[in-house]
Amino acid sequence: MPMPEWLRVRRGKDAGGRDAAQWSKCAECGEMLYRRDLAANLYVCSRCGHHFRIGAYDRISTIVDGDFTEIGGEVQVGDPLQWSDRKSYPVKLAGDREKSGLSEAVVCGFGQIGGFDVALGVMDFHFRGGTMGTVVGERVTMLLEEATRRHLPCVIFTASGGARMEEGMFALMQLAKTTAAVTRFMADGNALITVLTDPTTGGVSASFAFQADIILAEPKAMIGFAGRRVIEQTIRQKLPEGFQAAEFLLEHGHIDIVVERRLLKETLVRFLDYTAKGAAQRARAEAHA
Amino acid sequence: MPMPEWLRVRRGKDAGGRDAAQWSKCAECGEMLYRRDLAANLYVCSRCGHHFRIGAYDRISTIVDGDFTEIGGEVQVGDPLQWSDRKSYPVKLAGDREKSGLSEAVVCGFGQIGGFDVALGVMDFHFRGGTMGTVVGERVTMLLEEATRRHLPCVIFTASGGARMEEGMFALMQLAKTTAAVTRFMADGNALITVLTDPTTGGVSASFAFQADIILAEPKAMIGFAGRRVIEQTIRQKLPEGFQAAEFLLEHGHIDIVVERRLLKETLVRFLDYTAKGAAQRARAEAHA
Amino acid sequence: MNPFMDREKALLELERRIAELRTASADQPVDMSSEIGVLETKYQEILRDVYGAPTPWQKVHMARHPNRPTSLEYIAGLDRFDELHGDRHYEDDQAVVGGAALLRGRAIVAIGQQRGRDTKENLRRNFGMVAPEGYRKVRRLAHLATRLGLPIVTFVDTKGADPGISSEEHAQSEAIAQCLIAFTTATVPIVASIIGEGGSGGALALAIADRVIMLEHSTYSVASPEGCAAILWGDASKADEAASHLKLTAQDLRGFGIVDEIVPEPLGGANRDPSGVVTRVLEKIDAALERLETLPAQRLLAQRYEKYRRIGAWARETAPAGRF
Amino acid sequence: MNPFMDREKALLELERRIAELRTASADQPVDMSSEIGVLETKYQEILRDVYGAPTPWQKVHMARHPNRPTSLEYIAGLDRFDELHGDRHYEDDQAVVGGAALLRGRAIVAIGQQRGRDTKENLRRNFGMVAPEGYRKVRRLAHLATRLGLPIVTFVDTKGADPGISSEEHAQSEAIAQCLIAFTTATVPIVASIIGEGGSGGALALAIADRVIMLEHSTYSVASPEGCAAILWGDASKADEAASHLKLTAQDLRGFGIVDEIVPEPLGGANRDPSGVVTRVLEKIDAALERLETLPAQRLLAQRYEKYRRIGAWARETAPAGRF
Ligand SMILES: [Zn+2]
Ligand SMILES: [Zn+2]
Repeated sequence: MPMPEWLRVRRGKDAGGRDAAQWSKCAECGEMLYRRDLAANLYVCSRCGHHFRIGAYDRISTIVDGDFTEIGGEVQVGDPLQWSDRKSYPVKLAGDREKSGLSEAVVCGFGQIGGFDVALGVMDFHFRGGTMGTVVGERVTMLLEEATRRHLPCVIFTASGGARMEEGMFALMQLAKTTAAVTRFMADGNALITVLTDPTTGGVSASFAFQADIILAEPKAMIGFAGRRVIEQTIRQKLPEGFQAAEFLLEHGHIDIVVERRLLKETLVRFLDYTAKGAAQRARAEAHA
Repeated sequence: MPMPEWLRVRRGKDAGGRDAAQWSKCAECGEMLYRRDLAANLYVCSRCGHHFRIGAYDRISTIVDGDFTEIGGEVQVGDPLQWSDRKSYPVKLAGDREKSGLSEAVVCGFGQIGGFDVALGVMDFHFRGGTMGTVVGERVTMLLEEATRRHLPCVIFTASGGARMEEGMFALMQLAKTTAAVTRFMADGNALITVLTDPTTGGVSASFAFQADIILAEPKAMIGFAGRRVIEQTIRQKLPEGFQAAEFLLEHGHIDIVVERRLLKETLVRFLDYTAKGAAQRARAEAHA
Repeated sequence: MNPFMDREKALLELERRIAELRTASADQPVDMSSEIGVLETKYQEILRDVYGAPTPWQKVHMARHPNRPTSLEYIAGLDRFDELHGDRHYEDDQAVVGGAALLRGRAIVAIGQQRGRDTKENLRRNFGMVAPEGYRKVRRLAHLATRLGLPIVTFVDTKGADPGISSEEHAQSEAIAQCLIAFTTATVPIVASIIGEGGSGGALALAIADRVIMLEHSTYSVASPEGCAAILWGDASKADEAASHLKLTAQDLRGFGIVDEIVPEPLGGANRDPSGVVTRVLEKIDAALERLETLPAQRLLAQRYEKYRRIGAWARETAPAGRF
Repeated sequence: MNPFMDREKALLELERRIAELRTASADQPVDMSSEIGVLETKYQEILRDVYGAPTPWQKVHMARHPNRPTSLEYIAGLDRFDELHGDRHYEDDQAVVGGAALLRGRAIVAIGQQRGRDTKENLRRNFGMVAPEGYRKVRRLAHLATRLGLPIVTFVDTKGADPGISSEEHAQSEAIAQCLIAFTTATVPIVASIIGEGGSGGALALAIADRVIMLEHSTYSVASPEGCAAILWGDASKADEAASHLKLTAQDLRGFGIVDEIVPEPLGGANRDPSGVVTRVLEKIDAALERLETLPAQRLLAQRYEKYRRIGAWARETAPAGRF
């Protein structure tokens, strides 16, 4: 598909901060993939099907029909704890901004998917490991509040290492804030669909990721509350292969479907269709009241 | 406590249909117990604490403060399937009526417990094994509907072998009917408390028994969906001791508390007190609206 | 056990011979139409003889017939189906299948109990006996349907809820009881179809509905005939006797007002024309939804309440008024 | 590990000697008041020296002190408590204790995370780390409280949610996420008290509240100091450094507006006067409920929404209006 103008403007570099002319090695099968081909294949290994992590704007371009109107871009992070360890927090942020071309770990806005107007939030692991601080919390909340005003369904792609340490309790409180926004959004009869991508853990998995009406996940995405290392330290043994993979969660009944990336847009379109038809059906019935 | 007049009138014989002058053998420890003493001890073995099954009117007399106004007594069973196997269904019913002194497997009505007005339903295993047919379903529904009208909490003692075979699908449909009554009762903000006594299985356990706000059980009461024999036939092995006992359910998180019979009334009074206070607290808050 | 087995074999043998003759007559100029006619007449005779007026116990076996269309065949007849998995807590119980779907352009949630169509699938599907995790999946989907405004369409086909150890440990009673609440309070139309065996509370958990459709030779009962016989007479082998007592046929239940509508099956049962039966059932569901979809939620709930409120209320209805 | 250990031993030794002298002076006519006075002065000096201005890392150890009052001590201070058990599905998680209660005549639901007070209890209570079953018990009790009109009073004391295998298998994320929803939407007043350690989402699951009370030397943080150090620097032993970065003290959090109120502790920590501390906390809870109980449900919910909506919204608040 042709790269829309907004994406061309947004994307100086690809999600990993690398030039598109480079080669990438598949972490799963070791195949060397030309990044232009990889991008054309939605960042899925053409040999083994491994799903690479994908940048927020790349993701948006594979999902929305055309235009995408970003909101919350002006929300910029503070440094509430005046955090500084090896580097100061502002320096860390500046580095990630430079490397990823993103202003923060989530991009939120409005667009169409298969002709359906939606609110869309996309997290990006390349910015501070997709951790949720005040900006992520604020942008997601703004997205849900505006979606509530507009009576639109909301789709959120998660990718997160959890809450952001450098914002301390302000980060933890974003779980409460986004939960509040989710409850108002849902109480108003709107549908929330989340797509869990690799990895989705900690504060994000323990809030909006698992508060949705319908929960999709990408193949082999690592999804859980505690990180693998923490669990292994706790139980003092190695975890089995596939533990916390999307397929494991499906088998244990936690999520609705595992969807390959190439089928993701059409799957979302079908669910948006059910949602729209359901709302219309209800409205027709209530019209007889 | 002195036997109230309504109970004296109601109770020709004791729950097992036996004369009170007889001796009873404890099924648990083998002790021979004089039935008058046993009754005075709320039908609990004075030696080992085994809780005997107790008749509906005896139960009511141990729970209500004084008066008890029965409702639904005029609801009499039909024979919708014209059932007849070894005996006809009406003959079976007549036998149980004679033996138990009850008109059906549940007694419903209104009274006070610790000064709190309540709707009270008490099932009795001595009538058709406490099975739920149309009369049980109808009486429980009437009780809940009237409690809804009066805004009263409802306490139901269950004791049931499940749905009554001889009324076929009419019996099964009582699960739907009582569920409907429970949902209206609860939607109106009233509290439902159930006390599961030995045994509570099948259609009763799979409906109002487990739809309550608070679920109490008597010690060692057998509680489950499938009967022990059915499970053993399915899995082709003996079930462990204590499987489906109240204590087993408590450990597995199914019920709130196991309460000895001698503490049951005061426990109910405490919960009715919380319920009454909660309703008053809510009303005070809403008065500021 | 299966009272049809011998004569079903005879029918299969006749079918095979008729087909052989047809093939032969197509290949060569000899006219074999009279021979074929004779066999076909005999075939129809046996068919009527066997299936013309099946006893309740024979119906139980028709309802359990391995080739009788299962929930997945009905689901395959929908315009579109997106399966949704799991109870969000522990497991995705394969004995129940559910998801969002389109039926004649209408968006619905479809849920069906699924027995296996062979031994391997039967093990995976636990013979269609749903565990607490499955009923919790059903309840979750009923809530989803309510949230999204999607009518609920269920397909009932189970001997009963799973009676295993872990089902008791995981509160089977509570799971079913809460399912009953979910269906009673769902603010969307519900249409249930009894497509095979409807056994006890495990079936009812998917069958509280604004309209209940039942196939001509399906059964629906307070307990399986085997279970009933064991409970009453301590002898599961008297199941045939229990079957006739239980009034478990579609005709009985339509008469009682417990089932709203019967969908006819071909002579010999749904397994003789699965796609035709599936189509007819889906048409009935569609027609029911068409009528129900004009009811605002509050009217729908009031009507559902009254429907179940009436069942077995005869004594009360004739009792003197003003008792309280 | 515990930075107080040596000096706590010295304090205990002094306490023992003072007590001995007191006993001795009571038994015989010799006046030992000056010796006692000397020891007591020394004792108070060490106390101030050790605990006068504890560092964040020292506070972490005060919060974890084995004799610090736990949820059950606060619950014992209520007028009455009737424990309610279980998630209605699988288990009664002992790491969380909840039930109906009376506090100063008011009916409430009290819920607390419960660590063990000795090794045996720690095993049974899983060190206060709650599993999904426990969070589902909490959610159930929050729903019960809403149904019955009982304010919710919680006691937070956990390193964090249980990170074990079965907790992941049973959807720990979902359990916490749904707990957050239950507390956000509960139409009754909620007062949370951070009485020990408040670790991450596992603590927040009980701490979305209309009023948050925190003991002077409790801690409350986005992750345990050990966890934070492991996450940031791959080295849990740098926990003391993480502790000072995390701004996890009551004073910090009161300054941020994340905690509403601080309850003072005696010099040396709550473990030096458990019953006094319990009484003061319960008084604060009672006072908070007194103020909250005049709010109708809709105002209460709106106020709770705004409270959390504001946290971290600074950038937005200074952004130009009319963006959409
Ligand atoms: Zn590959
Ligand atoms: Zn005994």
